[in-house]
Amino acid sequence: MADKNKGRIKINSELCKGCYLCISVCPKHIIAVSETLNHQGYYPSKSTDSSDDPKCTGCAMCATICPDVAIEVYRD
Amino acid sequence: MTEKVLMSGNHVIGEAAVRAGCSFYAGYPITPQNELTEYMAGAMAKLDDGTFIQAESEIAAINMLIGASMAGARVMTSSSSPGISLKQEGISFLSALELPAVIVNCMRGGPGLGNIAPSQGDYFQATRGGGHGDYRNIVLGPASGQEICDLVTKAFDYADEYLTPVMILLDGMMGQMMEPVVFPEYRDISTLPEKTWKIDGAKGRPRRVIKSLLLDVNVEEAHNWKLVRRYEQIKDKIQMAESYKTSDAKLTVIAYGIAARIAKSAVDRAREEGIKAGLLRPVTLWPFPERSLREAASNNTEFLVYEMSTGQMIEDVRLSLNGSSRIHFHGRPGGPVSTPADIYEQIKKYYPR
Amino acid sequence: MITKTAFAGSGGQGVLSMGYILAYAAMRDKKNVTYLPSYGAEVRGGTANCTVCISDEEIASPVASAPDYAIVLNKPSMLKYQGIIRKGGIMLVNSSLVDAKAEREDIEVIYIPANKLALELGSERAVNMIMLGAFAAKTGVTSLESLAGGMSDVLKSKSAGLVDLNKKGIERGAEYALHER
Amino acid sequence: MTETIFKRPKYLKDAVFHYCPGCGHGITHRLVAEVIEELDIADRSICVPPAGCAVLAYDYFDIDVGEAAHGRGAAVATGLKRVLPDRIVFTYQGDGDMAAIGTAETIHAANRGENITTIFINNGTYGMTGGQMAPTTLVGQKSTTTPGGRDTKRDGNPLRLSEMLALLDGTIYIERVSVTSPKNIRAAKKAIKKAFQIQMDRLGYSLVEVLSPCPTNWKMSPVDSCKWIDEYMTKTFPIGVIKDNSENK
Repeated sequence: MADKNKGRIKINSELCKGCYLCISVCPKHIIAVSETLNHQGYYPSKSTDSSDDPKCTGCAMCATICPDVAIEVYRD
Repeated sequence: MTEKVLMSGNHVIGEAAVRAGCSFYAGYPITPQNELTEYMAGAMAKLDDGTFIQAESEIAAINMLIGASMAGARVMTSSSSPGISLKQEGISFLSALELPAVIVNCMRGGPGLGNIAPSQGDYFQATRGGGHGDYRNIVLGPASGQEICDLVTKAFDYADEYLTPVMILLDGMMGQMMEPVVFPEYRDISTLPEKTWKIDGAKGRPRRVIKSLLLDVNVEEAHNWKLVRRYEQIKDKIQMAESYKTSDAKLTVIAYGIAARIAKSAVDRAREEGIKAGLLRPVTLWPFPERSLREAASNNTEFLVYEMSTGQMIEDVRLSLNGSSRIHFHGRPGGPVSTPADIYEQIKKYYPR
Repeated sequence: MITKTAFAGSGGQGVLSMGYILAYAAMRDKKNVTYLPSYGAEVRGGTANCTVCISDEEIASPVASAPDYAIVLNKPSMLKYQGIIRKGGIMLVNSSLVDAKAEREDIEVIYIPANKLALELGSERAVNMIMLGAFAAKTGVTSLESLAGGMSDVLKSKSAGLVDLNKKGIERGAEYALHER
Repeated sequence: MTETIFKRPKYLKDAVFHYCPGCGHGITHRLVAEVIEELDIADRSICVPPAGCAVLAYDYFDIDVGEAAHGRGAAVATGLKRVLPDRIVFTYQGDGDMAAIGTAETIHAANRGENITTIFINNGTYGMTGGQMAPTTLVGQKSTTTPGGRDTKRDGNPLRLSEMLALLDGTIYIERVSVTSPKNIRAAKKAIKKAFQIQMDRLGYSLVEVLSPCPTNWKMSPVDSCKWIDEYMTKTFPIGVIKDNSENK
């Protein structure tokens, strides 16, 4: 069951402008603000999903609301 | 239709446009050019691919032309002075976007709402690029039904060749007056050079963008200079003027359009009285036929500029002659049309002795 | 040689079509011609006039400030044109509609009871053709044949009955102008 | 086996949007690009972008683009579409562009039933010029030209252009959507797709009004902007289908 739903997001930190809408909609609360600035001068969002205990289901809500098309979503 | 037909100037414009391959017309009613709009409604309906739109405003009409020209059609709109003021936004855009279009201004008395009488008060607006920004348009000033036909035909070709709006500048009387005209054959549009810039969906080619927003100042500057190079080319190639009895003239009347016809009668009358008068009639108003003026000036003549305005073209005359000759002026703004007798009196008044 | 003819009357009297037909007749005569109508709100205000210039030479000004000839179909038009017609010119007046007499001594004024003559032909629709026929006969600006030809050119495929009536009108007007006044 | 759930749509160019953080233009651009890809119409689509924040849309949509003057999108699109009736022509316009300077062009194109599609971004403000009052600014809403809030006595009321257009016989399909949540965004995409489909079926004028956050000019966080749309803006501009005449055609 867990395997079947394993999702993964890839955030392009250079496209991200730090609006954090993704953080607000993630049902698993596995996106957070990064500590390092990107070249645009924003603190981009980053995935905090752990590889040991992945929570991402690949629901793509983060990518759907991302205004900068900075998030790609995969299911392995 | 190679035989002569009697037609009003407004109708001649319409028929000549159709024969030149115009397949898109948008316009808005305003006197004294309504007959042209009405003519196009009928003519476009007869074409398989013809579009006629009675637009909600002059502004909408000229912007429809922008879209249709982007799509590659030969396009035309027409109006009269107050309506042409409204179209200026779109004319500036057409110029910036390097889109061909033919725009007819059948001038009436102004400023403001003015009246519907024949006038030549829009010369500045037409020849200086009446909208915002640094541009010029080709402006053609016909003086007979046949010349309307010939110049409308040319206007479509110039527009395509030089990627610019071309204005046909005439007045209410030219629009209403009927004369016999012989029309050319229909133009086969498929034989014209392909418009490699048009947008019609990026099938099998890289996409195209037609835009005039050039936020990078260096790009905008380069675009402006590119337009200027084209304008220089136009100036070089298409200056046109009619010279009438100018070779020995001591006083040469300069007038365009209907004013020139009236002046021509006055010149004839003056000649009958032994007065050496001549007429120089600019046919292209932009580019202004400077070469013809300088040539006339070299014959040691004085000039009398007659305009149905307070004096607009006279500035181009002064610029062309650059102080080399005496220039007099007679103007009737706001709609009254001088008679040949009036102009004859002016010729006598200014004739050098 | 250039002739300038003015036509004037009320809207709906066929003033503009008289000028138009004369212009077509002149084209048949291989002459240069201009036809200049009044236009815009002026037309809708109820008066109509037009000017036809005919010449062997290229026509410079189409404006007639002092026309050679005038054909007037109502009183205001007569009053206007008797003031500006050139000395020695000819004015044709539809006397069925204009009860006044012209005051100029230095022009020729011809009164044609056009409505009466037209009714005799069977229809008042022929009024303007009667005036045109009289005009051509008196001035020689064009021939009756050219006029009839110009008229059929203008009417094209419209009713053959009207073409016949108009032809009769042209002939009747000419006859009256030459022989009956 | 890795399955791609979500990636950048094919006809959105690989460029960084110039839009501010949290701006709804980016989301709407992506939805339009996805719809164009799914309907397989990229090689026959022409976009008419506006003057306003989306003036640079030509940097993003990888299709033919013909730029219009402020407000004139509907007229330019009319010209394009009449000459090229089998191409898909859409305008992308903001509220100032559509509902103020271009009201006449918009209403009359719609009334003629021009077979074009309009994506109408309603963010209640003039974004590009710095946050002035738009025709759609809410009553009481502050802007740089209504510093004390929009006062109906002085400034009039918010203009519901979509409802006005719905009254016209020429309009086929008009829906108001928002891009404030994944659910709303999915609904927005469905509406945009339907609007394009209506044009492909040659039914007539279709329009999707998108309630879109402008956090910068609203002086709110992106998250609060979305909430504000849901809680306040939708009271004046309720989301949902305003008109759907596609079944009757």
